[in-house]
Amino acid sequence: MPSLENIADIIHTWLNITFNSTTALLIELVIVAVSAIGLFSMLGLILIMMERKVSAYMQVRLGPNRVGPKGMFQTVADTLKLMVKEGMTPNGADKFLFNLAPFIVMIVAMVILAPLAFAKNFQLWDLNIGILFVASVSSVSVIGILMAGWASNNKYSLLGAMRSGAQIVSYELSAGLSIITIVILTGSLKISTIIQSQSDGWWIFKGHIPALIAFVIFIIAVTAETNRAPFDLAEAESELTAGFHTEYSGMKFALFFLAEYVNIFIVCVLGATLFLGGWMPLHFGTDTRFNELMDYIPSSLWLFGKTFFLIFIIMWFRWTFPRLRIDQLLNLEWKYLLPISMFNLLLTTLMAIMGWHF
Amino acid sequence: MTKEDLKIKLIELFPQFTTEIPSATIDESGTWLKMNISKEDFLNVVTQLKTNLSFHFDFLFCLTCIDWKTHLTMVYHFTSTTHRQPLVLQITLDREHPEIETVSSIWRTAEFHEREVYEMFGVNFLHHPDLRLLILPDGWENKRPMLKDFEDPINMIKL
Amino acid sequence: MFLKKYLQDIYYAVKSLLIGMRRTGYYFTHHKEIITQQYPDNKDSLSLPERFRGEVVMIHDENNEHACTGCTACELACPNATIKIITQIDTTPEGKKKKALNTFVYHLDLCTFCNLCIVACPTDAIKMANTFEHSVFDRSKLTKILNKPDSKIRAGIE
Amino acid sequence: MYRETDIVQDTSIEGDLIINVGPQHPSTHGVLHLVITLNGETIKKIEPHLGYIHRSIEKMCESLSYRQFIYVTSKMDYLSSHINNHGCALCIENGLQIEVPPRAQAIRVLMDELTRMASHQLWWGANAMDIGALTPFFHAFREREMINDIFEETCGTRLTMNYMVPGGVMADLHPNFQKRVKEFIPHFKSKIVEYDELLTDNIIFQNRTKGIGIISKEDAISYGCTGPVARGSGVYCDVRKLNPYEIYSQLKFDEIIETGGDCFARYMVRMREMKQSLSIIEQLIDVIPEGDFQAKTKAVLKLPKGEFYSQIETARGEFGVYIVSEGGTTPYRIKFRSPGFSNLSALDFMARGSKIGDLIAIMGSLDLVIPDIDR
Repeated sequence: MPSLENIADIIHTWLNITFNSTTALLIELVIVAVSAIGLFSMLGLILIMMERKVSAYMQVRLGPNRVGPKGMFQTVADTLKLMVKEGMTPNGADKFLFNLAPFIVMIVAMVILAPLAFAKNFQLWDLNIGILFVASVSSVSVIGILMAGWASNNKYSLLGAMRSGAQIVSYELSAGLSIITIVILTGSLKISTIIQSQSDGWWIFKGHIPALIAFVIFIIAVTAETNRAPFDLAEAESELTAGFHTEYSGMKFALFFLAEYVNIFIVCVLGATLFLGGWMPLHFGTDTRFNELMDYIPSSLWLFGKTFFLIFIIMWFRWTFPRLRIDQLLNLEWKYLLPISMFNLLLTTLMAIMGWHF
Repeated sequence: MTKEDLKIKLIELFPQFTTEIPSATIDESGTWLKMNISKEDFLNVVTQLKTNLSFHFDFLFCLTCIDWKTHLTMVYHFTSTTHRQPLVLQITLDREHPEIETVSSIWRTAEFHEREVYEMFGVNFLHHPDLRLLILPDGWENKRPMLKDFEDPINMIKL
Repeated sequence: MFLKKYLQDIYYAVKSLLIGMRRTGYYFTHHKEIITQQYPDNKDSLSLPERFRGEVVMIHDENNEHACTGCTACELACPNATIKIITQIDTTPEGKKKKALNTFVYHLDLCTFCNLCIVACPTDAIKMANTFEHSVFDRSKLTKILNKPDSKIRAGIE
Repeated sequence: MYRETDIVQDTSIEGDLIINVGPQHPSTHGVLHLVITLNGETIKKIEPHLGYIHRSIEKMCESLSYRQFIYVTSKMDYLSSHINNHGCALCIENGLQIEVPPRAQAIRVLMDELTRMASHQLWWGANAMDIGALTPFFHAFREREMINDIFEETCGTRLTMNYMVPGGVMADLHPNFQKRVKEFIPHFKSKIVEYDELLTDNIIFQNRTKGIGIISKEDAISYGCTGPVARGSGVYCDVRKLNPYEIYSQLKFDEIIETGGDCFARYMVRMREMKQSLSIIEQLIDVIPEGDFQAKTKAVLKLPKGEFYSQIETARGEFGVYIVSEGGTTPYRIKFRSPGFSNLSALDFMARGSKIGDLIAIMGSLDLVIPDIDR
């Protein structure tokens, strides 16, 4: 069975034989860009469909079931609708920033894609500070949101953007601290090394309670960072109608919408990479038959399975919980998550030094 | 407290009933006691009704106005959360320039109800903190749509 | 003491959240709890109660006869002028002049289905039908004439 | 129909942010328009602008006969239309001295309590949605649908029934009525536990509602609050207890009082009222007296000259009907004392100094129905 690694290798060798190395690199870049955009649009379609179905079943409904078999093409129809819709720009808006904002949000989401490992040895750019790169670039997206809120010339948008700013900046802390927990245990910022270190067991199992706590905090923090319910204060449709993207319509709105889902996907890949072993299959100690069976499943499936499991949990949150208030949201971060994750970091450091983990 | 008790107490307290030419009357025919008083006594009477502990009418549950074509009548329905005997208070107002003291400082619910009566009947509540249109759109000041002779050829359909 | 309360708070908070998630998780996995009715598909099995107020119809029997005397009781009972009855003067075989129904105009677009006309009718000539798909493309189609063409009053109804 | 004053320009003190919540806003449940002065996210002042759905029902009723105008009142508080109609019927019966047959009284009470439950269920879902939980809305509608089906079978419509007429009810109970209600009772008993699991016990919900929008007993009385809003502050104001109409005096139930005065207290009052309504229905469903469902009345009703006032407890509070009659076939003047109007006037008091999110929670806990406020 050709794995993603083999396909990439074949293309790479063929290009290098046929063209000189510069041309080959350029063509590879184009291929990467096209497949990244393709992945994004696919993700958008799949995740939105998934969200609608998950919410429908939790709300004792059926969900979309008219367009295509079991309503599979509903999101395609929605995308078509959004594409042909007029992208309005309000009169008093700052036109340049207003039109720039959705692209910034989208581009940030695309850039984070670079260091993520999707399968065994299948990675765009295995840079040695991969995790740091992801953590720092992802915080740029708040600029896009602030820009959208400010440029819309709408008070609801402004309030939403300000909330979002406060929220993302504070939750970055605990997200970062829980990432560092794993970095301490691994001793590397390189994503491939982090995954390799989990070949004998995932960190969530190997790292005892501190890793588990870090995992829970990570899930909470990234839910907040991606502006998902119960932390969707930036949108808060019952308070701020639609928050920072109140004034957006058509494809510009679709970009925000898509970026939200792509961001969820990315943070869930990150969570899977850090805590659930990335593309590593599930192994149990010395049970070799079981381990071989698990190895037989392609590594990309492992990663996507873990990612979608995390995405499902985040969706489950959204369709169960009420929304927090802005001050409660910040209280939760500064009074609970941050102290706990700091204490947890200490504990992990101690554990790493003493070598208590497996 | 029964209706009779209330009547006795009211007569005891207010001299208006006992003077030679009473400026206020009490009507017992309805379910509840109805008191007609003059506009001059109004503020004194309602303040007494609220503050005097033997009445303690702390709950103003209905405030409205009736157009009798010759005059307007303000109707106040009070009750008390302690003795639960409602009282109806009626004050006759001039139809052209109706004016009465506000009770919004005594019962805060009156603020909204008085604004409604102001726009619908044109009653001017003196010393009201914020006497503006509440329900009607702009440009309907002094149109007094709830009066019987109100005509609106555009919006009203005669069946 | 402070730490104990702090941890207790976290415990109860997480527990309450997990209970809620268990409930939504239950519905996520138990699809037979779904209550959605897929409307145009279930048209055959859809049954509305016989009292359902869909629109006013006039009862005609197989001889194309109705029971409306044109007394305008329904017109008077209607709060929003939905019904307009046009009467004519018929001459009975005995030579007497008698008021009779010419056209029963019913404005479905004005009707609020309050049932007052049905209650008011002394001869039970009209009733509420349980049809409910009233949407049309032209508003004028909602003005209906309830008595069928060439229908006449049933004998013996005064 | 907008007003010049609605578009508030920068006339305020510098530093204040003025936003218009409504008339089209997801959480005003209709066309309520609030002009909010903010300092950051803290509310400094709320100014309601009403009238977007004002139909002048009071003026309309002056030209409708006593039988006709009852129907219009179901368009006011459309979620408790049975109770509105009931209140008007009570007032007319009061004026005409009609004795309502016991069967009609029992049917009326049953319908009222079903309406109260349906209304509270919708409120529960909508309140949860205001606070940000979207799932409870659909769960609440599942139960409300059953009640609506019961109504549809007996009354013919699902929302604006016009089932109460002067002297009784319009039609007898449908033969299936008792069976359907008995199916509903255990179903709802099992589901109300889920309501608690999903929302009441949820820590986020409790944090969002406890200590928010506090109104003291004295203020609640002064603002004329009634219904769950006042009972959440400890005011005894249940008309069913204080001034019993129909057969409420023979039924066993206690007035529900919470003393918190905050959103959570109001929430708990309504949750407990749903259970209470269920118990009232349980008491009554097997002992509906036989007999007429309507007293004999004249075809054209004429109230004697005089003034008549009747009170009734709707799902939102005390609904008052004040009829001034000149002895004709139509009322001379009608005043509807709507509970929502008074409850809304307390909104500014409750929400001052809290956050925008709190305002939404408070509005949800007031259970505003805009047509009821505007009339």
